[in-house]
Amino acid sequence: MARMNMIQAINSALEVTMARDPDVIVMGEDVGYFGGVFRATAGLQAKYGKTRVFDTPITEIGIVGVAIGMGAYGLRPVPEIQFADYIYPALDQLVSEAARLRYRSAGDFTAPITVRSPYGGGIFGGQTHSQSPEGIFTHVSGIKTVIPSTPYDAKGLLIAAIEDNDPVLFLEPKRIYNGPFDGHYDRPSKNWGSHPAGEVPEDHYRVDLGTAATVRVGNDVTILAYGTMVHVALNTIEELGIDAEVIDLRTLVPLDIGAIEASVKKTGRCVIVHEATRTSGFGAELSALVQERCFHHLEAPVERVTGFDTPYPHSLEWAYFPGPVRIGEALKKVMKD
Amino acid sequence: MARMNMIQAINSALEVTMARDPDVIVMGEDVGYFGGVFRATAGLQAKYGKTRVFDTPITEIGIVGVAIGMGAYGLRPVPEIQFADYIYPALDQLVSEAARLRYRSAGDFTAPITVRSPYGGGIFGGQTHSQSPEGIFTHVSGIKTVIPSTPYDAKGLLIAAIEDNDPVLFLEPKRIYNGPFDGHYDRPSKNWGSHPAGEVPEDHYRVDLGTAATVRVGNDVTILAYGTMVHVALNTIEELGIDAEVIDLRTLVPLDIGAIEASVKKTGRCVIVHEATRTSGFGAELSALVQERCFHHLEAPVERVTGFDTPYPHSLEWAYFPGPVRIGEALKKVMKD
Amino acid sequence: MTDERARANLQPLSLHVPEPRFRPGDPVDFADVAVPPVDAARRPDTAADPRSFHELAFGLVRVLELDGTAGGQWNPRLSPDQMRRMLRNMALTRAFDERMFRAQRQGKTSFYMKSLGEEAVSIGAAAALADDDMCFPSYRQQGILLSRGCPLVDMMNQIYSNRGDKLMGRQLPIMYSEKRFGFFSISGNLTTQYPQAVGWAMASAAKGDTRIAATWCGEGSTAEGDFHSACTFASVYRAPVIFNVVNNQWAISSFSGFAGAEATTFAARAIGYGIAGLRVDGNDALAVYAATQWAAERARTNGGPTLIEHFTYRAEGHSTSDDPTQYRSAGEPNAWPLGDPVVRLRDHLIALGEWDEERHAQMDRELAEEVRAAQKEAEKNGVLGHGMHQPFETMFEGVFEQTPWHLKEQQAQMIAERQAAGI
Amino acid sequence: MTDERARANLQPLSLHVPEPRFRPGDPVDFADVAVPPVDAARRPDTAADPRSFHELAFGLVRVLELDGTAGGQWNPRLSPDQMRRMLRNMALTRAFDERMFRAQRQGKTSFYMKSLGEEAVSIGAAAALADDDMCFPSYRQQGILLSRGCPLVDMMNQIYSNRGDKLMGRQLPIMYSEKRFGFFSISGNLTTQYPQAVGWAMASAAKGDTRIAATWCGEGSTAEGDFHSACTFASVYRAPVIFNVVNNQWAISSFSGFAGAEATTFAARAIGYGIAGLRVDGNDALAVYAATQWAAERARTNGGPTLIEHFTYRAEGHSTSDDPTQYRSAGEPNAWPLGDPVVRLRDHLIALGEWDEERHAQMDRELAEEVRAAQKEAEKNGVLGHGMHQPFETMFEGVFEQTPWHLKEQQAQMIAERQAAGI
Ligand SMILES: Cc1ncc(C[n+]2csc(CCOP(=O)(O)OP(=O)(O)O)c2C)c(N)n1
Ligand SMILES: Cc1ncc(C[n+]2csc(CCOP(=O)(O)OP(=O)(O)O)c2C)c(N)n1
Ligand SMILES: [Mg+2]
Ligand SMILES: [Mg+2]
Repeated sequence: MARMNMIQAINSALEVTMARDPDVIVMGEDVGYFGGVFRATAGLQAKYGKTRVFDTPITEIGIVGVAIGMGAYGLRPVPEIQFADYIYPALDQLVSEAARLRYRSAGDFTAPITVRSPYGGGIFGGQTHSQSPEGIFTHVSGIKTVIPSTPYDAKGLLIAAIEDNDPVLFLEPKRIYNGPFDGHYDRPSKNWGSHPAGEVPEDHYRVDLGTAATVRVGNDVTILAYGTMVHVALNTIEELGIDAEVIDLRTLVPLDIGAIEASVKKTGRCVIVHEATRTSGFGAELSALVQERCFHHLEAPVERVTGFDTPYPHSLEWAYFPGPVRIGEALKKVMKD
Repeated sequence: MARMNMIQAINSALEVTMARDPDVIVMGEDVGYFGGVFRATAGLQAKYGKTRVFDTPITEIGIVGVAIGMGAYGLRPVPEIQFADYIYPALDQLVSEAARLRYRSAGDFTAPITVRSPYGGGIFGGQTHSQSPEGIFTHVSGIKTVIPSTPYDAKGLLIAAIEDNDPVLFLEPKRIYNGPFDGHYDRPSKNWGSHPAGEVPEDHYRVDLGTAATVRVGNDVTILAYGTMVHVALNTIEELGIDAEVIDLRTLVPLDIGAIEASVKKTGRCVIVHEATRTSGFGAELSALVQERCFHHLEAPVERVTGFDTPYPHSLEWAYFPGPVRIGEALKKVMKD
Repeated sequence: MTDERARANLQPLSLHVPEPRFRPGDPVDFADVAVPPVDAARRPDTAADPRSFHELAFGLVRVLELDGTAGGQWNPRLSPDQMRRMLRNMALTRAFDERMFRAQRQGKTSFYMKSLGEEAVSIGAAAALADDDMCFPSYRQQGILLSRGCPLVDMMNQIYSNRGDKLMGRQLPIMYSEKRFGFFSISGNLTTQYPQAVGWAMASAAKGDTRIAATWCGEGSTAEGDFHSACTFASVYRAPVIFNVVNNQWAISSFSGFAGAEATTFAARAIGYGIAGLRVDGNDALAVYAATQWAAERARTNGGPTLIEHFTYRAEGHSTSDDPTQYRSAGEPNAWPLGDPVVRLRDHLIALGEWDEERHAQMDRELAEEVRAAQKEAEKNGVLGHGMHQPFETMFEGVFEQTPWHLKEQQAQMIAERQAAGI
Repeated sequence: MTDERARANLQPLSLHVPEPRFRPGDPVDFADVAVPPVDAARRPDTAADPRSFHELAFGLVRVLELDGTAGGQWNPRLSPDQMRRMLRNMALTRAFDERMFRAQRQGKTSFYMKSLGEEAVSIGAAAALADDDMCFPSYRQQGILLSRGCPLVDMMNQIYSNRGDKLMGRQLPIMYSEKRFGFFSISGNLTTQYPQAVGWAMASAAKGDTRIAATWCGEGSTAEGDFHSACTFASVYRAPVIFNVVNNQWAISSFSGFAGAEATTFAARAIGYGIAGLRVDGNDALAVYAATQWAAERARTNGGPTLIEHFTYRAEGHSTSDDPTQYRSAGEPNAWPLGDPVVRLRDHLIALGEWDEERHAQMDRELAEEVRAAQKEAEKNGVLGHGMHQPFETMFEGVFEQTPWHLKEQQAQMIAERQAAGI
């Protein structure tokens, strides 16, 4: 066991899988010698060499397309997209190719790639370093979407993703790379030092894809969240003294529907929290699923707390960010009825 | 007034707007001399010349990117993407550029473009000539998404879209280009000849964006649909003798929430129908909105009838297509409680 | 809305929009298509610096003269047996295309795409590559599968989406996937295979393998961003890959000018990336063979990628959904100055005394019979019709390696609904 | 998982991964960077066929020798006043960068990007273009705005996202949009501006306007698909556009080899599209001026696009988020053989007797004062801090021309929530 922040945990996951499987390779803009703009791949090139860890041209089409070809050869590529905001140029390769290959070739070819990408706001990154595009990918059949919220999960989920034989989009909540975030931009930042999930085994372990974590057991309302928002939600209920059950989804597709259903049937109320814009965000799917499956248990409408339907603003970041005030209001509203 | 099928109505909309505004230009793969693989732009080049109607290189990035630049100059481009399945390469230009330009430049520059594209299944087009990607775009702040279901609406909406100063994605349900489709693949196909909405004014008129049409008034359940599924739904309730209210959304963003809310509050039941895959499809957003706004009026869970979460299959097309059987079962389920 | 501004001393700009030379009804004259003699193009060493043979991107590598003689530095000097095999594969491709096109017209399937007039492009390349080199084709390289011995019945089953279709009816006709023949799953989205081929080649190099990759796209498809990403990656990592651009002059209704052919050749794209570029007479099976062999040798010796433009002509419509007489002169296919690839190789073999009209006719009869028999066999597994030849539950399988709950639930729901409805 | 197969007679392939010559700690020797004399490059007629001057894509257009003399066919023979104006704009850009970089370091804003060492690229181009020609820049062409007279305070307000920011705090610092100065809204997504510039230029041509477009991207950014789409469109329609590739050797931590520089020049990309290509000494303001003027003349006479590679060096980190000593030798910036663009133009003016050290020092003091005064003025409108300098309701405005119900509802909800929470 060691104390790790989320970057170190991700680095460790890459290191461990590369050590076990010579077919795992890491590629992307600035991931090689330099070790990535967030340092997630630091040290890997020195250890595993330039043919297994290398910088790429700046073309996301190419990064994903080349990774698919390598996957078809038999490698297990882990391409990085430097910011999730830059994944759109690669969308065709992800949707029409990676996600479809197994099905359209009836298993003749597969794309066992794991696309890593930092996502989300809270770092004054402006429009193009803050987006949360996960909702788009959850609509695409044939690709899995994974989002960790702690160093422990980040490592275990990333190992599971790399070892998975299907394409996985692994989105990393960059706001909490260095420490959990309680949603108060004006308070001192924390690090992972004292968080239990900052304790990370140095060896190989997996957190299975498709399993949620109930990070707080509670009775009065169920909060569904992932990534940074898990911590903001936890802090909000603590501040408000609400006995909420908080489920960290961890994998969006395939979803751990059992955990969700059991919890909402118990509490009768549900609030969904994500940073992504509201309309057609993954919260919509969650809301639809919850009302379809727990309709007769619901005592209030399912609420969504999300990013607003605007581009991510630079200066108004903290007015935009779904913070404690908005989560708190939603909780009060849901618990009023 | 004239009788038109949907292709002719679209062609007429282009013709009418080009005649009124010299800044309207039409571009895309095969749209020029040949007039488009579905003939939607037939005759336009002969009439308005090659600098206003022209073929393009086969690069959807380029088609949309160039259209944005033309829009910034002051033109009003109407690019065509040959099949909606081929819009993914252009996603970055649509999401990061067209949809964001007005906001990020605080109105300094705008992208008044209308991207036309045939979408949807039912023509044995296989994976890459059948998809319904509208859900992705409804998640993108700054772009409008419009889908007509009749020749009359197609013309009026397309004119409104072209005259709109924001980017619009105009998706054309290719299955009903030539006639409404009742969902029975094994019955003779119909044409627009006898349909009231096949009667189309030859002149300029607009169907305002953001307004739904209640195409059938009913009391027992509300059906929300758009495109081809409007007709399949109408036929299904007729066959089953169900007194449903059918709302043709026509514009997905911005949505006519008033029409939806009023109807569901009246009927207390709601079924949503679309061809797109289920998870995170636009039906999820509709379901979430309905339960958020009509919770205390709902007598049964909101149901979704959608394409399955698989790539669009070639041979099993009619098992995949959300046809009368599946819509009927959903209606029965919703009306049982 | 044009700002009318004061640059009175400047001429107004104008927009150039390309226009093909012949439209329906126009008489066709291809006299300006340069057909250099076979000895015009030199053959550089496969290790040569690409900058030392730029002219090959603008010329035309040719081996077969139109009179049936062969010559020049690029002559691969194949044995008569090798050439007869190529001739047979081209003729087989043509017979297969003809038959399947007709099957579509008879309503037996939804779609078909011929390669008429372009057979040498696939067959010449397949002959020069090793059988285990990996191909990332577009939809018009059925000749590779036929060259590599893929059973006709398998291909037809796919075209019919019938019970025998190994792709389980999931793909549009001709979107084959044949890993056992080194033939990657064909995509409906143009040019996506280009970076994938580079990735496969890079993986092969990273692993110290000896196999190389080859990929194909049409001249129209070169405009996609994937093309550029692929060339850039291949140049940077010197990937052992062969890029083939099949310039058949048309992209559905758009002539090659809309892909940039008015300004330069497609082989010239190679110069932009500093990689080897060759422009080849695509109707000359021996020239295609020679260029492919050269590029394969270069790739296999870590010399990196080669881009080959195959200058040819699409003698038929784009697909069964297309009618070319709507947008081009009906006279074009016959006027094409580089002839018919089958006729050209046949005449060469005849000139060598290794073949004759009689044997050719006999071969054609045999191939027609072979195709007919395969068709009969395939049709035992059904033709498309309304589809639905596969068990419905298979629709939900193979989206992922393990089917997750939501797909299982949808699967169960569908089956239940069908039962409820008595279907 | 490599198939071990039987090609025992073949050597294994290997993957080439580029590596820059100098890493941290390495001594730097740029002796192999060819610096041809100013008279090495000929200046073709602006109407010449691109194929007739391919060599210009591999050479280096230069006007200023490092000793301060000027010459060669490309010498634009500018008046001393013109040159002093360019010198001043370069020095202003440098002073502005310096100050704003420091402001970021002082915590006054979130981000900044300098153009140190590359000032000639923007300033030379801005001087040669007409003021109403439309620019589609990347994030490192602040020199254009400064050349065109954009008020410093406006630029700083944007950098601070403060109350005076005309972009309402919506964009990351330096992502300017200045329609009144013909400066398109900068995107965070690389190279998207390339096809947009082509579209603008095509529109201008279609309308018979006289204005042309110009666009810029870094050498690393040329790998994006947008670059290729743009070049293809521009070639096909002969769009009146100038493509500038600023080859400053680095893309964050990746050297130009990862964009293809080991194999050829970036100017050579032009050859691939059959368009005019020039490779220019990017630290030579007069060469940049001359090349831009040539390309503008070509575009304005319907001669179509030109691609200009500006061979220069990024003397600082990529941005305030970057520390270049982590990945390259600290010795590189000073060893760069093409010198400092400000010094080179200064020395030329001095050599002409049109300038002296004294006046230069005086100018630098004036500019520093001008920038300092502007900063003081801008800071009256606030610095970034925790942001939120704009009324919160503005966040929902301008997503669409008319704000639809759902945004109004979200707007109302936010305001109500804040009130409820007493904020
Ligand atoms: C991304 C994408 N855009 C558009 C299409 C539609 N499309 C299919 S084939 C074709 C023409 C391709 O022409 P070319 O590359 O010259 O190949 P050829 O058909 O001549 O072999 C087009 C535009 C597509 N399949 N995919
Ligand atoms: C689509 C996209 N991918 C990646 C990035 C991240 N990124 C920002 S700048 C940059 C390097 C660009 O280098 P270059 O084009 O050489 O320009 P320079 O910074 O040297 O001026 C990268 C990778 C981005 N902004 N957009
Ligand atoms: Mg073609
Ligand atoms: Mg650079």
